[in-house]
Amino acid sequence: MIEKIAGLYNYWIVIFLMMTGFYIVISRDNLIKKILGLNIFQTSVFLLYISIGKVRGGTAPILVEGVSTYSNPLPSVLILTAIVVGVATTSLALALVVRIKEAYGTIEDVEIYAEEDAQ
Amino acid sequence: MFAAATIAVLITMSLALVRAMLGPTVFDRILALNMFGTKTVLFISVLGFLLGRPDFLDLALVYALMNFIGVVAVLRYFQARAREDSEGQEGG
Amino acid sequence: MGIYSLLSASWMLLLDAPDVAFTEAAVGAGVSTVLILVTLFLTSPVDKDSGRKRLLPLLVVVITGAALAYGTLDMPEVGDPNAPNVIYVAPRYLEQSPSEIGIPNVVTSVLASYRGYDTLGETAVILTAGIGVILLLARTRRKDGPVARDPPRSENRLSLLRVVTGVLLPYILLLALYVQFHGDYGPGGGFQAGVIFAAAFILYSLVFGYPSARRVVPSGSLRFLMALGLLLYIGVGVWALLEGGEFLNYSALDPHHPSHGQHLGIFLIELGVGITVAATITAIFFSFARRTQP
Amino acid sequence: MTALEITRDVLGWVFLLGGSVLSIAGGIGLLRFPDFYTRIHAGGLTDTGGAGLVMAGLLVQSDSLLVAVKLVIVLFFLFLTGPTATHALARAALTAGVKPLLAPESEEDDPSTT
Repeated sequence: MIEKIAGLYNYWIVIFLMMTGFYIVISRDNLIKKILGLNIFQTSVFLLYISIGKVRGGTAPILVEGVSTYSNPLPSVLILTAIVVGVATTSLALALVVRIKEAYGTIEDVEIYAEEDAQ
Repeated sequence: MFAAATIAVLITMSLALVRAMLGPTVFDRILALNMFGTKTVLFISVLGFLLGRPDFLDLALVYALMNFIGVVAVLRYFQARAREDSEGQEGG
Repeated sequence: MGIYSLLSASWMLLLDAPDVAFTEAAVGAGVSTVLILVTLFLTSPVDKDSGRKRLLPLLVVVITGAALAYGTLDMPEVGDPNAPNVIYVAPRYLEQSPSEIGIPNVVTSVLASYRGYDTLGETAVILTAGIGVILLLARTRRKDGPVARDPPRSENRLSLLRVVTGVLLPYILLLALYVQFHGDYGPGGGFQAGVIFAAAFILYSLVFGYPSARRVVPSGSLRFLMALGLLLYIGVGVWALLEGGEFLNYSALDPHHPSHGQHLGIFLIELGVGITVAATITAIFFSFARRTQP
Repeated sequence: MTALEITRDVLGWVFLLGGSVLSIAGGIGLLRFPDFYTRIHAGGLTDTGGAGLVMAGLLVQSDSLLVAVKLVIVLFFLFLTGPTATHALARAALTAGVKPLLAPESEEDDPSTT
């Protein structure tokens, strides 16, 4: 049981982070906060992938002589690109928020809905 | 030896984290953030030695830089905001 | 935000993913923070807390979390050497990479060579997102904003910052170049180097003001570079086609020494990725920064 | 063990432990000091000093020239950026009107000289 917990706690931290992000996304009205929540969620997914790729006793997948166990390089590759893509898409979302602010004068989703209904 | 230094740096990081959460002013938080960043640089460097992979130093280098940029950005933000506020008061 | 990203990057380092930690460090602590701050500046800093009930979301979150945690009981333990993902395709990369590609950093060889199509797609996505941001924020703002701010005072206030930034900037650019070209041997590569390049321009713009940064990097050349990087990438693929190989099969670039071809191909496409990422992120930041100008 | 190795180990221990103690002291100071300017004093000084000592310790322990050069570069970065950030921070706090706790008349005393 103890080993089980020790082996899985990484996943649980990931889930905690993921749920924190999720909670922020669904409970906050402020659009920037929602984006921040999405970012946290995203990072938790990155960490999940990296956790999966880890091999006990292994080291970073940069080949050096005298070491035979390496962690899985594939998750690193996927996540490496995902992070940079993530910042690009986040900036797109932030740009949308800036335009929403200009169009509606607010970035609280409740107020945006109210304004839509009023029109 | 490296392990001792790692633990010390980790303790300092958590202390800085507590200060960042306590505040009370925004500058306290920035100060704590800056300290946290510097300690992360140290942490990464020491960790590289601890694990026998000194390649990690590149990472520490990038961190030192990014930490600086982050602090400068936060400072600029609050300065610009303060300036805008004072202008708003003068105008209105 | 910054602290959070520092923490997660340290954790990634513990999990043996220096390449990823590298990217997260550069992106999360630097670029994301700056972008979110600029957006905060452009919109409203006050978080109006509506009195909406938080109980239902909390309930949803707790239930989802519990379900996911239950799911992890069937997952292989972290670090398990017999986990499916580790025994399936990773050994091939790790064993064949030295002879087929011939560079020590397996992450780079997988990124640039084995999964070159993926990376091409990702670069295209970054370019598209950058174009989207530029288009969204392109409209010039109304002219009724506050006109003149007193630059001398702010210059004075930032003087030490200016001097130090001036000293640092060349080294930052040098560091970016090092990361770009050392990616074959250590953690690094086009994505990270691109972000560091962009960070250098962002720092310049933050300290010396947006207009002078704009003078250093005209928007026309920035857009040209954004496209050039991706075209370079595709161009390498087409070159491989013309040499008789498959698209993005760099071994065809040098038929007598396939690994030389791989080196050349990886070098070129990392360069392409670096150029596109650097130009796109700088352009994104400039699009935001222009909005802060009166 | 040769004399050189012993010297290296001893120096490494001294530097690393010194840096650790300094950085923990800084952390405690950051947490316990009563106002912003005393905190920035604790934080700013120990940050740079601790970093310098730890880096020196690693430098003594490093085996290859490349690693040593990188350490020196990291140290260079930290020495430039750390005090600059602290200075800019104190300046910004001063202009933003954060008052020192025990300073009724020492208005021109810049507490940021770290």
